[in-house]
Amino acid sequence: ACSGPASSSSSGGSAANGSATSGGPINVAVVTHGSAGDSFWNVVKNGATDAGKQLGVNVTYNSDGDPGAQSKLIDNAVAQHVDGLVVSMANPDALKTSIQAAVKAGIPVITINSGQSQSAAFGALAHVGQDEGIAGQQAGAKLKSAGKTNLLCVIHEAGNVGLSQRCDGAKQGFGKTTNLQVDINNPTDVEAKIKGALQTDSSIDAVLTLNPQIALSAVNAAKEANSKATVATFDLNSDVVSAIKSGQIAFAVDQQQYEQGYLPIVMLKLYHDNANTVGGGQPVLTGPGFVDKSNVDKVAQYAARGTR
Amino acid sequence: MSDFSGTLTTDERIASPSLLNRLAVRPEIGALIGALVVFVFFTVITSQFVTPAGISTWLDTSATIGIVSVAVALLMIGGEFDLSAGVMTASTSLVTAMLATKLGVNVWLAILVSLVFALAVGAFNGWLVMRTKLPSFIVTLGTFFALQGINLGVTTLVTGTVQVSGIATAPGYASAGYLFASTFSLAGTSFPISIVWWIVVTALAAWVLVRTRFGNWIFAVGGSAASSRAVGVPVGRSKIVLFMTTAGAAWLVGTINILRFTTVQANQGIGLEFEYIIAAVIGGCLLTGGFGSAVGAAIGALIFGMANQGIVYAHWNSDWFKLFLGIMLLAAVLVNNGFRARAERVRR
Amino acid sequence: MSDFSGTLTTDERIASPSLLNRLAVRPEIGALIGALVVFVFFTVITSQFVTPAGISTWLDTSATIGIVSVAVALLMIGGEFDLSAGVMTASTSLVTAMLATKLGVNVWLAILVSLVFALAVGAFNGWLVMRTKLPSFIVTLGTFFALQGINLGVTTLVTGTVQVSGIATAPGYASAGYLFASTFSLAGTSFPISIVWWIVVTALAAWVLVRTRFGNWIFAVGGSAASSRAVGVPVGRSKIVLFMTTAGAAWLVGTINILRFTTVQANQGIGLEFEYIIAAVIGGCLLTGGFGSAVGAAIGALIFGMANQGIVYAHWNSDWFKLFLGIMLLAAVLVNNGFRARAERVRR
Amino acid sequence: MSSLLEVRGVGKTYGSVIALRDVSTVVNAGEVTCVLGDNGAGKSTLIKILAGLHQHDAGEFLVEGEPVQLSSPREALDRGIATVYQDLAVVPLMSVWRNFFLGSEPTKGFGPFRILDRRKAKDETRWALADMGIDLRDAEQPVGTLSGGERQCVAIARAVHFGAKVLILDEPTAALGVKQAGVVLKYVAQARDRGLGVVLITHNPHHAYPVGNRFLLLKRGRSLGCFDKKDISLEELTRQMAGGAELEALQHELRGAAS
Amino acid sequence: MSSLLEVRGVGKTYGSVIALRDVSTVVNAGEVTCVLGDNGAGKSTLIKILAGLHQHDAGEFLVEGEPVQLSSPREALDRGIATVYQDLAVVPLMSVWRNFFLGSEPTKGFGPFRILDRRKAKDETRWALADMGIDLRDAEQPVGTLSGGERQCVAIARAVHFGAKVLILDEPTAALGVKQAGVVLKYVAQARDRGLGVVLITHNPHHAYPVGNRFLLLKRGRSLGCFDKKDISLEELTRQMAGGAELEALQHELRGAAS
Ligand SMILES: Nc1ncnc2c1ncn2[C@@H]1O[C@H](COP(=O)(O)OP(=O)(O)OP(=O)(O)O)[C@@H](O)[C@H]1O
Ligand SMILES: Nc1ncnc2c1ncn2[C@@H]1O[C@H](COP(=O)(O)OP(=O)(O)OP(=O)(O)O)[C@@H](O)[C@H]1O
Ligand SMILES: [Mg+2]
Ligand SMILES: [Mg+2]
Repeated sequence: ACSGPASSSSSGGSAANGSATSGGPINVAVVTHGSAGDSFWNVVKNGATDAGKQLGVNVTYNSDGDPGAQSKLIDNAVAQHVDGLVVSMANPDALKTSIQAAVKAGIPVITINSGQSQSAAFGALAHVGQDEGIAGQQAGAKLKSAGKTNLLCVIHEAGNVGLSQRCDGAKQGFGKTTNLQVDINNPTDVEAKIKGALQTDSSIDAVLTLNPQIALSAVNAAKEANSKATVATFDLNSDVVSAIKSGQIAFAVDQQQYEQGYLPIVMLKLYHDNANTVGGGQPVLTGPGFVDKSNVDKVAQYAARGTR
Repeated sequence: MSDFSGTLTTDERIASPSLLNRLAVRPEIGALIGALVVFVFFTVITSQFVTPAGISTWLDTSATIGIVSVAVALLMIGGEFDLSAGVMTASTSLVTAMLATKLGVNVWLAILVSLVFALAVGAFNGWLVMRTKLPSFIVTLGTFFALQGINLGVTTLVTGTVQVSGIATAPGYASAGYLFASTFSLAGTSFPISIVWWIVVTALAAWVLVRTRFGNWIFAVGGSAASSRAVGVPVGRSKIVLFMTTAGAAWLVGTINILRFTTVQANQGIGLEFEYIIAAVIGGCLLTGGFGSAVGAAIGALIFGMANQGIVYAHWNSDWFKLFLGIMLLAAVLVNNGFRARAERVRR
Repeated sequence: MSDFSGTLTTDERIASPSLLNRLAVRPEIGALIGALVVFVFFTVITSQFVTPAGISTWLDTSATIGIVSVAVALLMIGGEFDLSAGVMTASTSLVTAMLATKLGVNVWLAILVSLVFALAVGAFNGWLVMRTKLPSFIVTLGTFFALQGINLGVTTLVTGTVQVSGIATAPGYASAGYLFASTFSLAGTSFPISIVWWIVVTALAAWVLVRTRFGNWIFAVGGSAASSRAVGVPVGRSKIVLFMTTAGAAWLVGTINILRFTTVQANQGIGLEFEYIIAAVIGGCLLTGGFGSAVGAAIGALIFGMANQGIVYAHWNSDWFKLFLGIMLLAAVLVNNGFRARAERVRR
Repeated sequence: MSSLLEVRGVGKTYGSVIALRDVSTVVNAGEVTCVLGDNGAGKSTLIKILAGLHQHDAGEFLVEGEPVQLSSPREALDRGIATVYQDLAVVPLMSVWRNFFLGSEPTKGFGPFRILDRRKAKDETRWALADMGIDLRDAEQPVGTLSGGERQCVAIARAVHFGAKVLILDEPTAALGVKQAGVVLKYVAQARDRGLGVVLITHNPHHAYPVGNRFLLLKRGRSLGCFDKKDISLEELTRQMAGGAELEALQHELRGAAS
Repeated sequence: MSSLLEVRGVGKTYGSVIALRDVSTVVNAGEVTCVLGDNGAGKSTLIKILAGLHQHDAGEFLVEGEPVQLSSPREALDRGIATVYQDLAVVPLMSVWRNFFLGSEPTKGFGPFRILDRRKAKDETRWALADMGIDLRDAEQPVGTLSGGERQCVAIARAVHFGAKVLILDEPTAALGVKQAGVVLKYVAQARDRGLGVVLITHNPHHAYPVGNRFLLLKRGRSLGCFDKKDISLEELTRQMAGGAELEALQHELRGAAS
């Protein structure tokens, strides 16, 4: 019902009068499909909580990789009558009922990361993010343009939708791609498996990892397998930053997911205080972003504090 | 024994047990008190916990854990263990979803086929345990891994992705959804039907356990398989039926999930096996078999659901969630154990 | 007994056991044959498996599993169980890394502190198990969750991220790295030093188990705690030491990991506990305690490592990995069980 | 009429251990066959074969004249052979009445709604035990809280209660005091007089002789012979079992030393 | 000189069950104190107190004149009290020699390199058992593969071997045949003659009388008295335990029926 994009310009300046309702700070619940301890989602969380601190918004972050459990967390937020809801939709079908219930209860919803195509249909105010598939596609295309012909895409958590979307995207953007499952819980296993894969197929000349820690293992593995494969990765940490500086890692895909956490809080705050909306019905894209030798120095310090 | 004098009800060797002691004899009493404590705690520190909408969320969470944990409790009383129950919830969802969306099979038929699949795996677990006399921990750990591999392998093979969705448009979805995934209204709030299933399963299990001959056999095969076999209890058959019951309960939850959320992910369900076991243990089941209660396991699941959602209501940082869970588990088991020790002293 | 006639070596009631039967008495024989089968299989179907580089990768994988699984085997022979060992490898890495990178502590000191931490948790596990007489499955399940929560909570609290990296520049890294994370060359290929640690730990454990008084106590407390207590074996102390040993082995792996990979993720280690238990069981340990072998557990880890890497070398779709794992576990345990049954018949 | 049970030259090996070799005996209705022998003589092995818990590898086993190979205790029970085992008599965590009726639970109601008749079960348990002189504090009490002797009595009372045609008792008196043992022997005699065939395993000839009709002597897995009561005296039985002179010497020795 | 062990009015309750009440007796060096009683009389409870496995709640327990409250079997062993329990004698999965030396393993070498002296342990085990007339097939054989009686013998041989000052035996003869029982009693007598104090639990007066110096009679947790050998005859002992006339009637009944 209240999903229509309001006719408003996104003037980021002073909130004039608006319908500044009740006095106290507003409560926003962020519910994502990241698994506990996932490095990508931790940056999203940091973005949301930082925004909350700066804007005086109470942000609570919860996540569950199981779509059913995630929808129950949304129900929970609805039962709490939060003033705003931020949801990542890796499994839009599973969340449909819960999100629609939230919308029906008058809670403004903003979707982030994935689920861009269903966002408006479910009644969300806006969508912030970049589809995992598109991110993968761009990474693949970038490797292809570097003249690579055979890609190994390393999935570190079996059955994770986001990760598999990234590799699927990479395949679309790149061409000949093999997926390799490794277990992020066991670093030795990660390195040994990548090494084994490189040893068996010496034509592999590019490795795409989806987590900074895996990227470093891939670098070591390539070295020990005497493979010339180029390593690229999703996301950053301080070790990846130095590896980019030294040229061991070609680039890191940076979805700027900090914004996927930060912007929705800003948008909900504006909507709450001033009935502003952003994007005019179009998704707000946080990517593409690539960190390579050219810009690595700039982002290095931010990666270390968990915001890139 | 020998020349006991006195009537049937008095024996000078028994000091009179107090009322408290008499209450403490039931296996579920520890869980009940634990549930009360958790309930009161979250009621006091949060404002939404006892609103109808709040109650609905934690009953919802409890229900899907509870349905399987009650079956797991029967299995544990029967002296066995099932680590594959969690993954089984995903496997059955996947079978149903793939049949309905990829082959266009009627949802009812798909549900039926996935039930047959679940029962077959359960029977295989039981058969292997009985046949090889290996501990069920090991055998079902094997099934746990095998099912995980099958879930992921088959899903990517068939769909090219790691999830199956789109069952909502399959024939028969409406009627099946009504039975397994609808909601009912109470006090102006909608409650999922899974809560009803949970209550039905618990009542049925409690009845079977305490009132029927098969229930007697469950206690017996768990307490001492050799003694039971010696008096003619069909030990193998009973245990296989228990494994099948557990798989069947996992199927029920899988069916509820797929019909309600209309999509399923290949890595779902991993780790739930521990939650079922925890609920059963909190509910008073002995890990070594022969002792426990179905109602206790249901209460264990209730504690689990309340804590799970209560932490969210209390706005605690979710990073620490597992720590709370661990402490809660230890605390619940310790309280429970205290009660059991007391109960065992009184019992005689 | 009674009036046995004949010499000490002959008894007319014993049919003469065959050579095969005589060999089959050792608990690790099943694992050894399994290892041979897996080895030959992958040697035949892949080309890289027996190259020095190939051997190095699967020994590498085996080593980090093997170090802990050997300790877990001692614990299992002692009749207990540790589900927290996997997560403990991450906890110790995190403690070391945070101390060295955030507080600037010398790496050697950081390693020492994390050892103390590990031993304390191990002692707590053991103490709680002995104190409450609860099954160690439940107690260590509690620790398993609690450590997960602490790992994640503390890491995000201290670093704002879910990884700790940068230990490579901390003082003392070079010398500590030399001991725990260097490589050595053999046949022109570099092998990680963890393989040496694995062999040392296995040899030490095997020696303690078979040759020392404490080893005798391990068998005894696992075989029958009550009988052992009755003859004066310090049951509680022995079991606590075993829990501490397991935690200590996890610490060793955690230290090797953090020094080698220089970065650690907060949710690392989850699920490894099963791999340790699997390796120990494949190696001939009884889940119920009182029987098993340290060398067997090391061979179990070897099978694990070979299968893990063999699948990669064989170009099998890694989606199905868990299925292979499940089938391999069941097959290994079945073979093993067959041998044990045979061994038990011969043994008398 | 053929015997209730008959074994002809049965043998059994466990792996490489020959536990039983070429043993023959019969069990008739209304008679007690006693199996006597030292530790490890194979007594338990023999009755486990009779009870369907193990299968014999050699010889013949006839039930009412028909050669059988019992594959499970259930099958033995269905053929009317009830057994009280030396080591696996009861389920400790279960209540006395549940143990008593285990495997033969009384039910009421129909079809899928058949439920245990708890009242009946408890009452019958109580009376059956009272009949044996055991006065229960509470039929809901777990068997595990009874003393070893008390447990044995529950198991025996159960076997007697569900009497069947053949009653097999593996050392029922070993853990019992004089008086309790007397009670058990009285029950054995009662069962016999009701026309049951009884197999009584013991190594106490003083317990066996008063009630037995036939005595099978085992030694190290072999039969020393199967004697009718009229062919053997208590003294001879004791001698045969103990190695005669040896024992007397021992007794003298002990007496001498103790006084 | 004070007695090796003395209990004065000890009592013990398990929860609401009074298992033992007001029991007194002494154990002197070179004497055998027999504890007799029916099932559930509290015999095992009494010796579990003496052995440090349970603590008494009432009365006094003196070891060599000094009042103690033993907190563990280790403490009892350290004070020279060795016990063979009725139900928890051995670890079935362990080999005979490992069981035999469990808790008192012989070692060689120094400091951290102390290792088990396996050769010595195996040899000693073999000779100690041979001394008792048990000829082992193999000292490496797991105890679990021995018959019940054989296991009991291993446990007894162990206790005798590590003799200490007081030897407590809980129904050592219950599971044994006539001859084996004789062997055990001979060992009891030997231990006594070597100056040990022995506590022998049994419900067979025929086993107790030849070796005993003192007889403590228990019934339902209470003491019926503690008699010196000179104050009581075998017949009187049997009567006291069994309820006298009752038993004789029973025996007649059985005889009459059996013939
Ligand atoms: N399951 C088994 N596996 C291997 N050997 C066995 C097994 N059961 C019994 N034996 C062996 O077979 C022989 C006969 O044992 P059995 O238990 O029949 O003797 P028994 O006459 O009942 O002795 P007891 O009077 O001590 O109970 C013994 O030497 C015993 O060690
Ligand atoms: N751990 C326990 N908890 C509760 N009651 C017990 C426990 N142990 C023994 N009892 C009870 O105490 C009483 C005395 O038991 P005890 O084992 O001492 O008898 P006993 O004389 O050794 O009998 P038996 O000849 O059958 O071995 C019995 O009624 C028994 O049921
Ligand atoms: Mg026997
Ligand atoms: Mg006793």
